[in-house]
Amino acid sequence: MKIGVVVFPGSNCEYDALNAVQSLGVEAEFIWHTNTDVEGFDGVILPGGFAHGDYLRPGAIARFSPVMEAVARFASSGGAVLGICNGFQVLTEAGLLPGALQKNAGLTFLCQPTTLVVESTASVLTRGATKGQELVVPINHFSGAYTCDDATLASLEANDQIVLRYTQNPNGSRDDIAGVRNVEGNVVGLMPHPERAMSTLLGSADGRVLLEGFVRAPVGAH
Amino acid sequence: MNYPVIVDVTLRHGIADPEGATIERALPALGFTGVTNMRAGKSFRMDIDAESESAALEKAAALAQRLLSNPVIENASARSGAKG
Amino acid sequence: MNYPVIVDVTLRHGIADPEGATIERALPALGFTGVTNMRAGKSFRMDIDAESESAALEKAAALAQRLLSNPVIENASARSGAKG
Amino acid sequence: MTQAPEPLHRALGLNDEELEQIVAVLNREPNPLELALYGVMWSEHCSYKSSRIHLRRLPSDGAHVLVGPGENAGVIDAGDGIAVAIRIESHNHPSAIEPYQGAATGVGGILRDVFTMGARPLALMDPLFFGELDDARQRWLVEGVVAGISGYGNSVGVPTVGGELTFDECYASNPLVNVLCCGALPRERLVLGVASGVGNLAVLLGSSTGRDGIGGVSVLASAGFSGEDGAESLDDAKRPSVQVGDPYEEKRLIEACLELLDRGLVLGIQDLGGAGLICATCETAARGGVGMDVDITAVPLREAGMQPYEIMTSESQERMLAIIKPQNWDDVARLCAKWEVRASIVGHVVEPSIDAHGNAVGMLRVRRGFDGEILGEVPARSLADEAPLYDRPRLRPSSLDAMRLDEPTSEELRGLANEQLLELLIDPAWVYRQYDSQLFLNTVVGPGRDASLLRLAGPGLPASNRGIALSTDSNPRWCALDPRVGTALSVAESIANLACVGASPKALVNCLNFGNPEHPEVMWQLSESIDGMAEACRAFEVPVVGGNVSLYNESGGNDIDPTPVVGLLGVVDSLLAPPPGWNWTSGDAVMLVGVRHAGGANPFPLAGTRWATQRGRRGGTIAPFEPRALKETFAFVAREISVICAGAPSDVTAVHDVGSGGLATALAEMASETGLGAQVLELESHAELFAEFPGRFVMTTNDVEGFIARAARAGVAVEMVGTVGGTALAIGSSIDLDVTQLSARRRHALADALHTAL
Ligand SMILES: Nc1ncnc2c1ncn2[C@@H]1O[C@H](COP(=O)(O)OP(=O)(O)O)[C@@H](O)[C@H]1O
Ligand SMILES: [Mg+2]
Repeated sequence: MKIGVVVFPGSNCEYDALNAVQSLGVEAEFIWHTNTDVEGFDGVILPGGFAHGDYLRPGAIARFSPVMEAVARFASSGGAVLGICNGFQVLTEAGLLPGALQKNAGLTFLCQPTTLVVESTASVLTRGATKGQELVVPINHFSGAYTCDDATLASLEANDQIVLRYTQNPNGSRDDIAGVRNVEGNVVGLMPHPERAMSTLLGSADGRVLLEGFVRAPVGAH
Repeated sequence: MNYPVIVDVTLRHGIADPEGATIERALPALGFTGVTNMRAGKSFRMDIDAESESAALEKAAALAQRLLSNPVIENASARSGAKG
Repeated sequence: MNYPVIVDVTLRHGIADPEGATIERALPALGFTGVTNMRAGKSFRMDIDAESESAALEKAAALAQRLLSNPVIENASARSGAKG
Repeated sequence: MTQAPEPLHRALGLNDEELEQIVAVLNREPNPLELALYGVMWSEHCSYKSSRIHLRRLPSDGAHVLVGPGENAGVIDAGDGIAVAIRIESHNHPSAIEPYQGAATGVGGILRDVFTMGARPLALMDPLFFGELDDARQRWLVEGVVAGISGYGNSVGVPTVGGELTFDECYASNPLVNVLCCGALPRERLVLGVASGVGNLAVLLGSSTGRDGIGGVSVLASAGFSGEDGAESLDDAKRPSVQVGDPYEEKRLIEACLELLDRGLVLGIQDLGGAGLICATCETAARGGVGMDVDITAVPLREAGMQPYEIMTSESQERMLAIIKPQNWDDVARLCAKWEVRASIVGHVVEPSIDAHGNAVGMLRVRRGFDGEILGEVPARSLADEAPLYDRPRLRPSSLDAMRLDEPTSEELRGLANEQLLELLIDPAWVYRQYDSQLFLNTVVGPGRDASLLRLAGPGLPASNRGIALSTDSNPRWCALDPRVGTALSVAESIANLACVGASPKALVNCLNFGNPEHPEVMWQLSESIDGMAEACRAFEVPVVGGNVSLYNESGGNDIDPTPVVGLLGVVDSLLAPPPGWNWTSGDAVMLVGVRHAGGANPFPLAGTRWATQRGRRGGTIAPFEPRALKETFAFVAREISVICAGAPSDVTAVHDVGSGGLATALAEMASETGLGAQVLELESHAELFAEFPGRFVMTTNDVEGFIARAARAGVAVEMVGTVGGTALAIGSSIDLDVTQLSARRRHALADALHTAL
């Protein structure tokens, strides 16, 4: 089992994601954004941060990095891909996940704990959790308001693609959405940071159930 | 030749605009009344090397679609930036 | 009457524009060459209740100065938003 | 009648004696470029010419001090092979003009000071001072400054873990924006900005150079210096412009510089801060005792037509100067390309010249091409280290005695305590929730508590279970009444804050924000404040490892209250569990720990308190500084809490120091955070509710006898003053408040004052 953590210039949660995965006893390595393949990895994390300074739109420039073609191939062959915060923004910009992320309704950055409800366990992130389970996980973002049109929302609902919701919407996300998956469930993005909720020393260990699920043997591998 | 071009990016109809809404709410307190439907957008000015102005605008339109806007929530268009 | 107005906000000359510069640096990798002097700006569209179009534009210009731009580093101007 | 044009040296901020001194150094008249270099390097900001003789009185020694004052940042040995670097700086004036960019570039600057030492920046703090919020401009400043710190700090990827927020009318036209940065490095990687080795190269890294922040030198644009007619107008293109921060550039610069250091590709690096390239080149050359040739044509420019003085003094952000061996250039260039950081060779280290007396003198030469015309040539050391030092006249303000006699009393306000307490409660969460305080997974106690507490860990650091604690503190109202004692008490307050997270102090940095040093009263305040800081640091055995002086904080001839901000760094030896914090538990006993009465004539001084200031009472006599009892109390509390951090069981369930707002405020804050009330016994007087003096803590315990016994053994006074529980906070007969209401009021106070949503 080996997890790759993609590093774009401007990423800043790459060490945190790496440490969180390693703290679960799983091997993890950085993947520089100019790499053209992600071979040898069993799962790929796009970490939080401000890839390319978040200039233009969060994720807008990063999604053209060479590594993203490799990530897309990896995803389409069923590989587990997780986008956290900025990584989620990159995945939506790249079209690997539906919707988009806009500025928070309050137009300020928000760093605070949130309570999430697991809405679907049919994803590489939530497969270890139970439906309805509440998790305390912090958010740290300026552009975290999940946005999509009515048709997209309807299809998200119909396909059980809404993975996590906020119990108290902090940022104006449509339908309280905190995380979504692709139809197959192997690509997931969420705005909250599970890697920051790995130990009670830092306030919460509720992120473990999510990342433990993610680093488990890949979907369909057994 | 080098042509100045402006790309305008606006939110698609039906997509919420918290920034525009917040500004609109703040206006009456500053003494501005009768301002409605405030929508925030972006613009990009650049110089484009091309055969003709229309070629420059075409290039800008492609750039606008591909990079400068997110078609999921935004519309984009290019116009000449030359002083009229 | 109600007039559609657009306020354009651009960075003043000489003020560094890291956003524009970063976008410009990204372009060659996407196959866009010959694009220079990229500057990022903002725009605001709104409907203004006024006696005349010129009154609406005047109101917008005041609004642009007071709220929509930061005169220390930005220029702002208002134009008619009516489809030409 | 036309006025005679002002002589160039005066327009550049140099007085006639300073010009004479320059002529003596050079043995000739300086040319305009040289004069401009002296103008910036000998400015108050760069040379500390008014404060330096006083700063020498601060103690800076300690067995664990690796780098003391005078370098870019102070560095201490934190144990386990890890060194910790810390530095604080002001960005007051830029923030008054453009709050977002002023604050943002302040953050950028302080980060560079820290990674210049080879340390990875791990935490930021932001002490902020504004006028009262009933003024729209103040609200605009607050929102802009906070957004700027948030925008830059979050993006560059360094958590902002604490700060301060003070509102007082004295800052109305002169807000203070101070920023502190703390970083860590493997001990053996410590580097200093030295340019040694003739033939080595000076490489400029990062952003291109524009006309940003060409401060005092901007007068040159209209002084005909460029050789054109002096009538040239200050048009848009020439006007010195506001510095714009680019956190993305800085992020890449940090990663590139740390990797260059890791790989041993650089001999030293130096940030480009105030005074830009001239400052970085002359300081590195002066430290190495060598000369440096700088080629202005090698500097990548953002704008056309820049003059040599503009290139040399521009304060364009996100730039560093690295000194490298020529054979490493290819590797350096490759590594920088990977991080998309621009790298250009702009300087050559050269042999020092030999002066008339046979002494080696490192000359800084500004050239057009390395073999080209020499535009200016001055001894590097004369720019960097030989600015004149002034012992400016000092005068104790004549109004002080009357002010000290004007003692605020609580008599006429009895019975209104509930409302008075509510008015003092402000939760700064609206500010700090805009800051990412959790990056690097180190933040055990983030903003909003007494001190912040972080795991001492980071990329590339040896493994350690230690923690570092940080607190910034100031009390300008105390300092207005008595700058010496007020400063000493502020240091004590800061140590008290550290004790609450189990840490003992290891190093102090300070940012001395004062008024106009040409006012003798201000110089007196500065000198007294430094003496008070020195006294406290000696008493508590805390070395001062760095600082910053910000003078000329005045407007319309009115100086701000003296505002010495201290930043304190402490260490917790074993951090395995979080300290208890403010969360008390129903049924616990509420203990008042420490000497209950202030020394001196007045047991509960209200002078300089938030309570008194809020009612326009700005006079009185503050508590004396009596370190002996304080020291014992701080050590006791720190020990009680550090045991918990180390993972041992304890009967102590909560802790909070009694700080600004006094005892009633401390109790209310604990109630509000927990949603649980308490019944507290009658206090000795109404004044005890709001009196301020350091050395008291509220702690809760579920084993009163055990707790009292331990305190007795330590010789520390404790008293049980109440019990936790219920839905109301009741303090004797004076306070009775519903906790839900109190919490709501505290939580919304700031957003309401800012006319914004929470
Ligand atoms: N500008 C700010 N930025 C970040 N944190 C802040 C800011 N202002 C206050 N805080 C946090 O709020 C808490 C209370 O601050 P303060 O009232 O100054 O504490 P004390 O009086 O105990 O020194 C501290 O933890 C501090 O770090
Ligand atoms: Mg405190």
